[in-house]
Amino acid sequence: MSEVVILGVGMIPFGRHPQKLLVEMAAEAARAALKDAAVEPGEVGAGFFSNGLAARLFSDHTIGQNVYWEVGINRIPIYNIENACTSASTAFCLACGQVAAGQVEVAMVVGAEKMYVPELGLIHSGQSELDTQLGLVAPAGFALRAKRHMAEFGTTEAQLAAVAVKNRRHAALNPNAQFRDPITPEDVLSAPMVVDPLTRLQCCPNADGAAAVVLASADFARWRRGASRGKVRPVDVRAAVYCTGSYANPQDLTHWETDERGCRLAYEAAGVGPEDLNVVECHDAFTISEILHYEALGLCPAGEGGRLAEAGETALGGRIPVNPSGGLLSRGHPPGATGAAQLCEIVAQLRGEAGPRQVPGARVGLAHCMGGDKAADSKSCTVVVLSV
Amino acid sequence: MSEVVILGVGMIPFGRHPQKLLVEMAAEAARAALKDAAVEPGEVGAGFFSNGLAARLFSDHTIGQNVYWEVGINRIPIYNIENACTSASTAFCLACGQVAAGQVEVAMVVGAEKMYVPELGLIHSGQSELDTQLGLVAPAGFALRAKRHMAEFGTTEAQLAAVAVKNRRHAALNPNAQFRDPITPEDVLSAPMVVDPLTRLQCCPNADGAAAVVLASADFARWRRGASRGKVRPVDVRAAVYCTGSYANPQDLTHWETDERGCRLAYEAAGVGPEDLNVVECHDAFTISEILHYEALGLCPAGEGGRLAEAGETALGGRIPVNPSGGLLSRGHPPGATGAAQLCEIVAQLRGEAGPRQVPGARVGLAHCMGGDKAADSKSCTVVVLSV
Amino acid sequence: MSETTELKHATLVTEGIVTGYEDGSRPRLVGGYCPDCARWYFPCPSYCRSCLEPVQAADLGGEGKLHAFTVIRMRPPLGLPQPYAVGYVDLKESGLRVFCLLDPSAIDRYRLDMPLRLTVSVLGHDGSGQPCLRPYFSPGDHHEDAEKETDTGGGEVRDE
Amino acid sequence: MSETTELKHATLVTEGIVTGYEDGSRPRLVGGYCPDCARWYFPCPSYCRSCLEPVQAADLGGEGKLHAFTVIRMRPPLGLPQPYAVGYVDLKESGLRVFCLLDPSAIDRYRLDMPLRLTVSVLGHDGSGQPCLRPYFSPGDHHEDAEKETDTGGGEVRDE
Ligand SMILES: [Zn+2]
Ligand SMILES: [Zn+2]
Repeated sequence: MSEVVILGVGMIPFGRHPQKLLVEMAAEAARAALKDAAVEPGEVGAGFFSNGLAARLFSDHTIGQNVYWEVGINRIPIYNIENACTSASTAFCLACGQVAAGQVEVAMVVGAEKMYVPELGLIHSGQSELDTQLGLVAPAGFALRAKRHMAEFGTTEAQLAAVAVKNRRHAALNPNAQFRDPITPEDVLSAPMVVDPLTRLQCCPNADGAAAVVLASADFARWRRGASRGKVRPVDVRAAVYCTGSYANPQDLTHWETDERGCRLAYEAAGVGPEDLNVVECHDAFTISEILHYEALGLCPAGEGGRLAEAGETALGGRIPVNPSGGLLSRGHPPGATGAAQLCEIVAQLRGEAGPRQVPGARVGLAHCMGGDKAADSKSCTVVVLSV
Repeated sequence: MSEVVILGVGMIPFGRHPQKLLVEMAAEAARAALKDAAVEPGEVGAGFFSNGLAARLFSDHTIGQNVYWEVGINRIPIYNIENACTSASTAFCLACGQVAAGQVEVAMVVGAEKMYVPELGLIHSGQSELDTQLGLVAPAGFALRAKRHMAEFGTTEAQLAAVAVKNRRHAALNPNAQFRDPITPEDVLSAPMVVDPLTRLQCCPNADGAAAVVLASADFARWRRGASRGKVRPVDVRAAVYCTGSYANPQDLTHWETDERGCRLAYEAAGVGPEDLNVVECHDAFTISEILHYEALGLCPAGEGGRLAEAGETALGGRIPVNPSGGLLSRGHPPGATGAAQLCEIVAQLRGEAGPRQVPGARVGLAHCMGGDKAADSKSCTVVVLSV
Repeated sequence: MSETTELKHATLVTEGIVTGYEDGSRPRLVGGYCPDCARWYFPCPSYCRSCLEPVQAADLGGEGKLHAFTVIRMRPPLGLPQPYAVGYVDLKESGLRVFCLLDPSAIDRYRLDMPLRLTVSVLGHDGSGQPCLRPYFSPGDHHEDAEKETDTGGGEVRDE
Repeated sequence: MSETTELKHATLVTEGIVTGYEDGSRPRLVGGYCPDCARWYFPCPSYCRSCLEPVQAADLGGEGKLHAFTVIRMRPPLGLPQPYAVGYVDLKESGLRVFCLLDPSAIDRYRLDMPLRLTVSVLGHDGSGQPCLRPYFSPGDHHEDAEKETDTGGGEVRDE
């Protein structure tokens, strides 16, 4: 996979965009990514569009073609991908595969979601699923994991809160994040309880948002870099792994087997280990998620995730900064866009363009995403390793 | 693309399945395809699931993982693809690409749709689209084309009706078709008018349905054929092309530029021409569609599609049988499944297993699908060429 | 006057796609134009599809020629009348071919290539049951229209 | 007796997932079992995930042990009470770990590894507002239950 690079990224600030249609938000991010990549619309050979909710909320479908035509891209294959929280990162894995195979020289991923509408309702795993009919709302699956982790490893509420406080501190440095005002551990713990032990400030907020990534073959990037504008700053894709759940029964709730497998496969593909990482964006849908992902990623031993957060090792300035963007918890979580926004952040970090939240000298970064609850397992896990 | 084969296909009869959930229908088709291919669940390296409407109708999402796990397939990448009427064939193109690139040895496509529910409403191009808000329901775009075709080429209502009558005659021979009772031209023309000049019997009916395809590398097929069961009857994939609209303005309504481009690209990739085809499944969403597709496929000159149908050349026993399955018009059209059902038919024909509707000695077949109205163009066109 | 009252209480089907209807002047479609690329658009996109720069809003006029038409007799969406008519219209100034509603009261009068003139009026609802202003084309050209306006002594109140 | 009346008018959340609740006998979960592969399932799938052959419906009993629990305090879906409780339960006979509702009236009594017993009763609605029968686990084991039945002179009417 060393032959695939990211040429450009673009996103719009996550938050409330009541005046913008989904397609408009997506087009804005797509245009930004094309300009960042210095790629013309006619050079894109395949387009991937990811979204999770627009069919249900707006009765819209086959949206990708509309989005790409808004930035002058037509005729080429456009793929509409849905995969819960990993919609955009799954699209990215598909796109990488086509570029790596030489099927296209330049591909593009655009992800978008519009959530601030009255019709949203509760997020669940699918209305026809028995678990949903038995009351399994999204935060509950994570809360159950938190309770087991606390019971088995002594993880504390203060440790959970530390994740939310850290990510908010990071978000204050990111103009694209939705919530940027600092919060204290007390704020987190005294916020309304959503599902024990997760308070509102431990659950990622909804958001309207869009983000886009332009990929290319390394050959194309070299040619472009030589032939033209000097603005080209490619970032190497070292691994782009997507796997789904094992759904084994019984599941151990203190980790997702799928999460560990995805991380392991990505490290193998990239030829790196956790000790090589300089910066990580991970799927902190809830505070407990980030703690479990530390462990799956091998940033600490099993059971030590809470203490890692509390010690500040995953904060900017710490040993391995996680979610310098503010993460889902403070940037907000539009499922169709999140996976691409994570890539935007890692690319900015590896280019040294992350401004006040820059991890100094970052050379290797990882973007991790998970989505969908099924049989006490996760339906999907994507792990992308990038380097310069 | 000569290195990709279809190893197995499976589908359930299209029609009304009120007692079956979407996932159950899909799993039934998937199981049939696996058994037909003599492939074990654990041998499948990537799974694609296509559906168009379940998010809107049932608030279900990320369904592919549920479907594949119902047939014992987990851990591998599962992609959820939506692309209007071409959902399944687009998924097939993606799957072909991964097999052709050597990224997986065996891949699978499952498409399913459940439409016979009160919530269905009218089919349109997306509720947020201006054309939809201005009253563009799906049949209207085709009716406008019919009117231009009649005006410019003298196509007649009798010629339109001939398509519906022929496809119903074919459907009588296909136990998987929804409507199998013969109809006369008079039946067609005296049926209630939907959109001038298209009567109800010229519009494809809704259906509940599911269909599945197992693909593999030719190497895998050879190994399997040698090593084992003799039951393996691979069909070669000569081309699998997917392209999207040009949306040029003004559009010529008597043909889709996208349709012609898709067919041309497929012929080039397959190294065949229309004269080499023995059997075709095409996207006869409406009678006029089949006539226009004849022309795009080069089965007759531009403007001659109506006369081709009337002359019986595209009927079983004619020069080039089109839609021996009964087509969308009589099999029914569940968008998530149609593209895969077309492949089921072509595979049956090329294997010589189509029973009373067999095209004798068929060696080269083509499956053509189109979907989505946008700017008087089509959002997608897929063309797959198979041979034995 | 009843139509004028309706106009005030109904919302436009999509903001920004028509002008000249609120004040009794001539209704016209609003699209986009990129002067650098000399390209017209309807509806107005966020960016020019050639150069990706923002486009200018552009008056596309209210006159066109009927390229194709049909009558929709099925159960109509959005509270539209049963039957209702739609077509593709070639706009006079820009040459764009656009999909549009046709005046449902003139269903028997449509002929290919006939001149058409834009109206904006309440036609159907907005999906939540509220009356909705939609643009639609009616038979007739600018010349006819001008005569009519002269007849009624000006363009302020029109009841076609 | 009012609960019995309710039972008759409410629909089960998903057909076929419980038995023994209609006739006053002991409510039990119904899953699937493949004798060839010796694999248990809940809910019952169309096919065994090992051999792809149809599975037998299997009585999974009504007893389990609480593996994890939590209390949902947000606005509840499906007409469930606010707050309500859910958990993962390790079923006694099959060893399956299943997600299930917990008795909302016992929110303060849940402890990890405590024995639980299945109830089927009206809890919430079915999404269209109709009362819905849902299985849920309550604190208590078979032994306790047996004593109670003895106390009340039989299992016909139970009001926990
Ligand atoms: Zn321009
Ligand atoms: Zn078995």
